[in-house]
Amino acid sequence: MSLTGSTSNEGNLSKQGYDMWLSWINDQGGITVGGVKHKVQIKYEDDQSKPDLSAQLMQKLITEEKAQFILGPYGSPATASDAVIAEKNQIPMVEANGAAQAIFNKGYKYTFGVLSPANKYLTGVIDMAATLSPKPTTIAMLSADDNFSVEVAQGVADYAATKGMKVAFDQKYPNGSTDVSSLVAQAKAANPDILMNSGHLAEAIAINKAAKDLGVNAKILAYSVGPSTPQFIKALGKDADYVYDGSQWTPQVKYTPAFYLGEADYVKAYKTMFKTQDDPDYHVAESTAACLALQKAIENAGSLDAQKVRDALAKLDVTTFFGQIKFDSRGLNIYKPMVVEQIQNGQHHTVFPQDVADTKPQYPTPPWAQR
Amino acid sequence: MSLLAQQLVLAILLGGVYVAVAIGFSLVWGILNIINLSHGAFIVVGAYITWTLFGRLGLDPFLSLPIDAAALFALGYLLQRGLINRVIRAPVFFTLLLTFGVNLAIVNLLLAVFTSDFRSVTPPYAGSGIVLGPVVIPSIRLAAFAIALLLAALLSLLMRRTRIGAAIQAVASDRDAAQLVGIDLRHTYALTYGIGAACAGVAGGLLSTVQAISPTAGEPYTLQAFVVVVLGGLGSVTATVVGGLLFGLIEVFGQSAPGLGAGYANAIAFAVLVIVLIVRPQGLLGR
Amino acid sequence: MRSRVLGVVTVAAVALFTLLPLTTTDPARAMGLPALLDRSQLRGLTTISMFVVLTSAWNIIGGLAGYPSFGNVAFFGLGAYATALLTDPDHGHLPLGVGLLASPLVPAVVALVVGFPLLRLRGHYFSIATLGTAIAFGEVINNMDFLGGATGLFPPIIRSDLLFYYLMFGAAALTVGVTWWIMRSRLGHGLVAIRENEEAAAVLGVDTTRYKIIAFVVAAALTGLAGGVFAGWNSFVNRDNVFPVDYSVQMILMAVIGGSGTISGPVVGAVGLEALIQLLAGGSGVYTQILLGVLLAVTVIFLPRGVIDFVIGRSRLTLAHFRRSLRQTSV
Amino acid sequence: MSAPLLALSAVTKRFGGVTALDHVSFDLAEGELVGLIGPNGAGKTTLLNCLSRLYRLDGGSIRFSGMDIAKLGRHEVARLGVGRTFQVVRPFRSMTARENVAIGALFGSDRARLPPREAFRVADEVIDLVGLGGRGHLLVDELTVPDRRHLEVARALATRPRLLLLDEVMAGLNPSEVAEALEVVKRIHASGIAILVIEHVMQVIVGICPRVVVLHFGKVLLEGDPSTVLKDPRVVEAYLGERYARRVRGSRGDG
Repeated sequence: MSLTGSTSNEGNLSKQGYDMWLSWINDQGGITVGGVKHKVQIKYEDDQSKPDLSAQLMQKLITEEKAQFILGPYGSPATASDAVIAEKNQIPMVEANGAAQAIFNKGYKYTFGVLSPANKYLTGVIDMAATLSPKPTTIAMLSADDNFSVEVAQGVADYAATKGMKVAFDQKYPNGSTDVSSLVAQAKAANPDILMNSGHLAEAIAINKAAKDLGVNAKILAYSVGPSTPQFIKALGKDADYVYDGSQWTPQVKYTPAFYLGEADYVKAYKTMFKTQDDPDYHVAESTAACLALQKAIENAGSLDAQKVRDALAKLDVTTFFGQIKFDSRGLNIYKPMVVEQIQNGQHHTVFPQDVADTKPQYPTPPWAQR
Repeated sequence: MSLLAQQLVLAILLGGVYVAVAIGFSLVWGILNIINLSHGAFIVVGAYITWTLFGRLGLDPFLSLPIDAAALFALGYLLQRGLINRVIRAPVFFTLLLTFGVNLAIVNLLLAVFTSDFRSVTPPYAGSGIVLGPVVIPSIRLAAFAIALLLAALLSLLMRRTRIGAAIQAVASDRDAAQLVGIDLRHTYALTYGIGAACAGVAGGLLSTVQAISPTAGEPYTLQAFVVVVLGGLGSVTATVVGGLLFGLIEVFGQSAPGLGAGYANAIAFAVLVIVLIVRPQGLLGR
Repeated sequence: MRSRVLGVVTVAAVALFTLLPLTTTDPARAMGLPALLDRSQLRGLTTISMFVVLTSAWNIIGGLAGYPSFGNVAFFGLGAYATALLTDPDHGHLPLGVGLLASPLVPAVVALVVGFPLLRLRGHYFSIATLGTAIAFGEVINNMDFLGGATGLFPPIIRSDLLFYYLMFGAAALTVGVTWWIMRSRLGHGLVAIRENEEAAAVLGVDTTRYKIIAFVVAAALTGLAGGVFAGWNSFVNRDNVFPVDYSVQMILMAVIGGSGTISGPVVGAVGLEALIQLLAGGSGVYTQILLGVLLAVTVIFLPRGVIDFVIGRSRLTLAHFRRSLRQTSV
Repeated sequence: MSAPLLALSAVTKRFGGVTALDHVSFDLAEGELVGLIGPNGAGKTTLLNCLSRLYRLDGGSIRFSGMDIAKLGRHEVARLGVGRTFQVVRPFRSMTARENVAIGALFGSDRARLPPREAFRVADEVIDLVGLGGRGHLLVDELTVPDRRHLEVARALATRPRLLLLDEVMAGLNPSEVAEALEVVKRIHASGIAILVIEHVMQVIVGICPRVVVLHFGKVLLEGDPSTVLKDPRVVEAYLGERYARRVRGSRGDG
């Protein structure tokens, strides 16, 4: 888990998600296997956001700490490295933080992702846009050049045409770019209805600033990763309003969980446990969901045997507060929809799909000058 | 056409940021022959000071620039006096390594204190701009640009018109002779490094208003500074200004080069760097 | 006398690291040996061997020839990509052995081509130009769709940890052996002469251009070999894990802390530092990094010729030594 | 008479607007010992750097044993048999004196290029020849200043050159050290190696060089036997002019 280093922020959020489940399950006395309750221990190692170190530590956890099951690390590169370790040791890994789909196209048998895959991240925004009027038709897509972000952008490009929209501008920029203003200027010249970014928090902030500086008055501003975090709002203040993002989960969604907490209780438990005013963001929730999937599979298997639990995971189909968890033959959860969030008056709101939304999208985004 | 004009404006404004980023680096390199790998970390420290003052006291980011400068000057002075002076006569490779170690320590201390969260300073007037037909000149970037040039002018004046500047120049041209006429070498070195760090602090304050910062954000700045200095040439403030503006143009227009695209931004920048190094190692305006 | 001791130590070390892995849990059971190592320790040893390759190979161009390349990670990445491209089922789908053959070749050819312009630069300029070249290579490869683009390549999983340990250890032994051979040959003396004074070397008849290129190419080939083995071992190759600038820096740190320009210095530095990093890993990364920074500063200031100087007794670990060393470099 | 070993014809070198060497022409025969003198800034070291191909010519040509040096790489000049010393010594500091000299024998002219073991044997011989006997194991930093000069000569000698270029190897030495150094030069010459000796102080080489070339402001002022040359008013003026200038500078207090 990346507890320090470049993705330590997300890594720590994911750890919170794991810890949420851990304290809950042990309060229940543990996982029930064949009528016997087993207390659960989670061992963490800090991979410093480095994929190679992650694999090294994963092997250490398996051999020295006798880890029986693996919860995934943060980030697609680390997840890919760890998937290999899981495969070599034939230990099931349930991961919640590496959405790049490529990992699942390699015929690995022991890796399961509870996430909706990367190519779905922003397609929800397109679905939503198609229902709005006036209907937006042109998209400008900016994307960082890491594997996850590229898949997100590819997903949009593939999907937009089916909804009668056109990607008018499509550019990659190097991961970690410090200045994106000229790209935003180019995007502006394409005069898009929708400005999308597939990147990370820093770039989302920089692009939003540049969009305001340059007066890019797209009807929809949507960024893959970033707006769902409290930091995005803190860093941008009122300028964060109206921004959309694709999210794995929001505190407002309403599913009917088969077990564990409902959304409202989950949010409350989170705030109590970590003594915070912030809502849990989706990194927290997805990580808890990974634990739930593993728990259910172990219970279904009625065994702690790695092989049996793997088979139970492959057959799993359960609804949690996080949504449906069911894996296809590749180990990918393609059954759960992504939700679309919008920031309204400094608050996150779920605006799509309608059945889980708590409010309507504020559309179109007013021009910067009129805010 | 309007896109071209808009790109040009952005390129020049971006160039101003690069001038700010590179100017202290250039000074330290030119005078002390140190490639200061902790320069980027200094910039980030400056950015965090501005961010803290803005967040806690509501101080306008541009008003906190002198505080950035003063704090970073003190840090730089002490580092040079206490640490770097001890290896200043060793092969250049060693000062490179030492400053890398300093960088590692600073970045991780920042991580421990501020966590890796991205921060950004967004004053109320952010996003306003001067509109000239289809072209927008963002006012914050324009202000940052003006301050970068002001910083360059001040540094230039300092070097040419003051006793401190004269001492620094003397040390750079002949260490032994400077010592003979009574210049305190250690003090002068530390002053130089401190001034370089102070410039980095100001750059950091400016950057916090246009970009998102985090403790690990410093490395690209060090590299940018290096490229700018190589482009412009070592040894004068003017050369750094020219290098910075030129690099802004290369970044912006290299990205729109047909068949390449922004994904190759770093590759383009470094290709230019290597070509300049090989064709004209002293830089465009270097001696 | 000293050379005999060194010889014994070397043979003993090679024997130990050849035989010890046989006692890893699984093979030990198969062969009826006591299980002294577990898989994660074996993995640790493999990583250490990898850094011995990287550090010793860097030492050939950086330590012997005095051209501190900050871009050697490019060769690691190119080697890894060469092997991965040939073995990935969606691409070459060839056996690992074939893939490994390409891993030193591709970087060597690239080093030959980029070496001519780069090695005309000196000092800082060379360092940064090589760094830039490495970043540029990573970025270009990341944009090449036939190389898997940003997704990367996935060589098939081969489950034997022991195989990859021996491959990596073999690469390490080869690198150290090559260094040993270079240092006793005309090439090695020429390289050191170039490091100490390039013009003086030239007027004594050293073909400086050719020698520098040879050193660069040899370092690239060996580094690439490690990359190739890594690709097969890790079964996943993309820009983020085979072009990390961290590796470039790490090999330099290891070489300098151990003592660059010697045979044993880089080995000692790589083994010591990587072992330390692994011991501290899992603790908080922040403090590990701070410790590394401090360690580096202390080495540079007090032990500019590296730890090995003291290990083999060329200098004595005394206060007087520190003072002298300080006096020589400070103002 | 056979073709000269070294033939300079209209050698010209400019730095920016300054012409450091202006149509310099002279020859040097196999085994000959020639002195090259001239006041400071006359272009002596520049000429040497052109001869060892550290500089490229801006005009004219240098032929060594029939080969045009301009077409060769720096190391190829050395391999043809041109050895040189540097005025400011450039030892390999991490090496011992013996190792320094061995580099010369490992590389050097085609007659050298020995395998390592033999190179070290030759190094020992040469070290004795230049009077460094017994100090071969010392690091360069542990040698005295005159010894470092000797080391510079030994290293060049170990390349087994046909022509040795000595750049002010006696500057800064005291009279007895100069005498010693002169002995070494004579010994080297006696072994059949052609030598071009550069000296600023001409008295030093008058005794050993049958022929001297005087360089002034980048031009050959004149050449001939030392006794004639020394009396020539132009030479006297060249040197006097310098001394006069130096006296003026001295009185301003920044000498």
